[in-house]
Amino acid sequence: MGDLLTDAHWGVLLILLPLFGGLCSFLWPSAVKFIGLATVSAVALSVVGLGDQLLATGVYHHAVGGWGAPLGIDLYADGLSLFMLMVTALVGLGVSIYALDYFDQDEARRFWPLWLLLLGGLNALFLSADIFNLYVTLEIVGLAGVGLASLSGGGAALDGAMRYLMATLLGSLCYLLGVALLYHSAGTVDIPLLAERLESTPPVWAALGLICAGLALKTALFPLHFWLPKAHASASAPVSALLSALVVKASFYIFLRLWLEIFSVRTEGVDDLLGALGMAAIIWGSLQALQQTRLKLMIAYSTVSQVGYLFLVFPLAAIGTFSAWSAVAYLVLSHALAKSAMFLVAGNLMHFGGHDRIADLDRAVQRLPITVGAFALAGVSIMGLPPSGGFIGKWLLLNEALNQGRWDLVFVMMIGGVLAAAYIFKVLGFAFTQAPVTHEPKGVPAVMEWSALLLAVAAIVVGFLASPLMLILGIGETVELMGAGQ
Amino acid sequence: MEALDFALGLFDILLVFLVLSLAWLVMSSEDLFRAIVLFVAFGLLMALVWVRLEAPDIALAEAAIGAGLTGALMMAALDRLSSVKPIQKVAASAQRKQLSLSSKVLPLIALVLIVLGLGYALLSLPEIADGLTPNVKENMAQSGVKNPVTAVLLNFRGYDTLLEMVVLLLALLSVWSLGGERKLSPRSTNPILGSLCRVLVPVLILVSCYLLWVGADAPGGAFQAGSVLGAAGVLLLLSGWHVEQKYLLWPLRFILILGSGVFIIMAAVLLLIQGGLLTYPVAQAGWMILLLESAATLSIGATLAALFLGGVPKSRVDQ
Amino acid sequence: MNSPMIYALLGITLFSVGLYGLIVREHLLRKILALNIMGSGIFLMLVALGKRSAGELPDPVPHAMVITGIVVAVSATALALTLMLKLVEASGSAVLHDAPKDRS
Amino acid sequence: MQMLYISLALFLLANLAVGMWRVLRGPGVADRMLAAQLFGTTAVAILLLLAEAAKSNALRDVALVFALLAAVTAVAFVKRAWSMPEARDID
Repeated sequence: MGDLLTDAHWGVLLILLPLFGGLCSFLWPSAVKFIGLATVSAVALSVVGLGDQLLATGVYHHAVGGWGAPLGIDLYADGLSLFMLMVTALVGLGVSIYALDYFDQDEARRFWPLWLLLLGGLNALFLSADIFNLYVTLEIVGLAGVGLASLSGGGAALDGAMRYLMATLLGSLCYLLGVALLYHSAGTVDIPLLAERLESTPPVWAALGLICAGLALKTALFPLHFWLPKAHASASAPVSALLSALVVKASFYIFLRLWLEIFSVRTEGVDDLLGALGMAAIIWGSLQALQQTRLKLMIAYSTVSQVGYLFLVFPLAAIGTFSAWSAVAYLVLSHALAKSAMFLVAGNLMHFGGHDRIADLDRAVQRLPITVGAFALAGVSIMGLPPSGGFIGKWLLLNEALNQGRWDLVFVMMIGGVLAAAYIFKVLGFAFTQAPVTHEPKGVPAVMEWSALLLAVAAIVVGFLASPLMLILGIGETVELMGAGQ
Repeated sequence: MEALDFALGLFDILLVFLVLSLAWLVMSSEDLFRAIVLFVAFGLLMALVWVRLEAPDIALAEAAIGAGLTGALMMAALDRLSSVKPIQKVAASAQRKQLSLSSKVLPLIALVLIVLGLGYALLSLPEIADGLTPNVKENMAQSGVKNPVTAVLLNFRGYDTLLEMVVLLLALLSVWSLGGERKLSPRSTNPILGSLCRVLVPVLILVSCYLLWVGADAPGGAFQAGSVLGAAGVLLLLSGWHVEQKYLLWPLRFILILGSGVFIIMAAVLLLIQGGLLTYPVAQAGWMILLLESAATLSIGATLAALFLGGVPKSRVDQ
Repeated sequence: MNSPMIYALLGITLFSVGLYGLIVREHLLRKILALNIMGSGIFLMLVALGKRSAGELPDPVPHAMVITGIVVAVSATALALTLMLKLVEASGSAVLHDAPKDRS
Repeated sequence: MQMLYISLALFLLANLAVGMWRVLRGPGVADRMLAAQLFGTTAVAILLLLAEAAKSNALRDVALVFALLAAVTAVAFVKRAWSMPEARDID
């Protein structure tokens, strides 16, 4: 039995299961909730299985079709992939439980097939070792994201979805042109082989620029973030949670993966540029968040600023240390958990009051203590206060910046933390005060309150799990690559 | 021989000039209808380009999709656009005036810079590169088919194609989730359209089957066959094809997911038997690929036709 | 310069012309046309450069990539067109406006 | 013989350039549509000539698909032209 478990193809299952579940939920609309929840749970179990396997055997490697690179496509999982799969499964499970009560039957029939196929696309993305295959998975994630963003209907959602569609298609095309250049430079699209064969030539440079630009657009790095606030703020709550927590991180993961493995031919300057954009994103996003009067827009702008933190790693890791990279992985994890919790909270508040105006929260704390508690806990992680996951990530990053004497980064991170505290306490403040106009609130189903709280608690708890998480992150060759610059 | 090369060179240069000017005109012409007509012409010439680049498989796909279906899709969208709302003209043209010189000139400069930069990058690529040609050639005997492009699509990189089928399905799911049922239009009373349909649709279906079958040995295959099938569906929809409501629920959904479903099941079965995702046993590869392609053809055809309809189909009988 | 290289250069020019149209033109239908032209440009470059092989046959791998790419392009186009029509129905405009401020 | 086919194809391509001018000038929707149809027919002819020159069956298939799809686009165009005789959408 033990052998069976460690030999099973958990990686392949992680891709096929959600895709199959997606098809089934499309074919049997009356059973979508059951099919959906069963699939998401099975995916979560498979992630555990894969983790067990990786801890025992190191990396997972599968040559699709038995061909192997460069002719065929390889699936590959190391600590970083496993980490992302875990984040996806955790957030996915939380949001799925929330979605059970959030959507009515008609919306559920449209939500579940799209979400399950999105989950399949995300898993396939994290497991791929082939840059053209990554393009196809990016298209799955993008089109599913657009479909989900337009789910709630209405002018604002359609407008947001359209912006998102344009941005994601443009990003994919830039990425694809980069892939084409890399293929013709090295005669392969396999990441490890590319890493061996690529040299510092003009076409590789052009490819690097195009791929970085395309992925930065999809990740909404300042100043390419223009599409994000509307798309994320006007979608329905579970969708906003998925888009902010997972979809944005998927393109960031590719960025990180390619950066670590094949863009070693880069020169100075690019990483500093990314760092500068990250700093600008932190300040600009936080200031915008502070000015918003609508809760969901505020949370969306907060995503813009938190994405900025992720890019601070590039100038720091130019010198190359494991702790800088693990800091960024930690930030991805804790932001995904905290941000999804926040959007779910926003969904609860909208359900409760019929609006998301921050100034009219009207003593929500007394009527929805669990929901507001979830917001506060998620806020702790976003602000980066101990003992949350966000604290560990930011602390590691800050430490690294101090060690390298990058006072500009230290300064921006401090300011970012203060601004985050300002916008989060603004919301909490209004949650305690009575609004001038009171209204008849609607009750919020317990499942929706508790699933939001669960995600927020998870964002705190990961702060205590630093050593096991670092162990997972360290599986496989990426460790060597991460530490290679030392 | 020299004269021949010269004539071909002239042909290439004229073709490049035409394609480029068409692309520019599509972007710059003021009238949307004209832009779409020019875009269709652009697709036609792109198919000629594929022929010149010895890519008949792509030429087939482009002829069916780029020059055919995309044009029909755009035309239908323009049609609905003008029936939805004719007021927008004023607001948009007012806004156009605000576009200052700098907002047009700066992108133009950027465009020239991008072309120059990328052009420089292209010209510094090695003159001769084999890519994956030798690898494909070496493994053709084990692929189960004789057309190298089909071998890559369905065997060597079959996993990409599996995911591609999911992309196609996702586009349709997203279109359907936008809501709105679309009634199938009433049966056309136009006799010319009716008789055209009676002749063309069977021919299109026949050609689709032919492309599917020939795809194993010669240019053709599931995507091309599916696109031609989709075109047949579009023609039927245009002429007011009539389907009973009961076929629009379960049977339609079944055909739509058939391609990706068979692919996933095949992948899972092969994983159990062969221990690898989409690892075909060499002796059985031929018919397995044909099975996958047949299912994919049906799904692609149905999905493209459904995408053309642009909403959840609903028969008029119910009204 | 040989003919594949001319077509490859045409490819990147098409990409840039499409990008220009995408940025400058405002009507969504035009932006969708622009994305299609950009895609065609990339496909062209991908295939044209595959003709540099020493043997007689061009590299079939880019051909397969482009065929799947064409199918992705048509599905994305169909989705974009439907989304545009819905947006026009809801907002009355086929142009994405930068709304001055969100009404709160 | 090959030379003849290629020269003819070249001549037809030059014809297309003239057809493009018709699409641009209009003046009516019908002119444009007919010009576009001319595009399709000429492209089929060019393909057949190239097929003869290269002795390639695959190119004949391409020509066949071209011809069939041109008919489908024609129907889409005609539908449009009937419903909106003088439409001018300026963006």
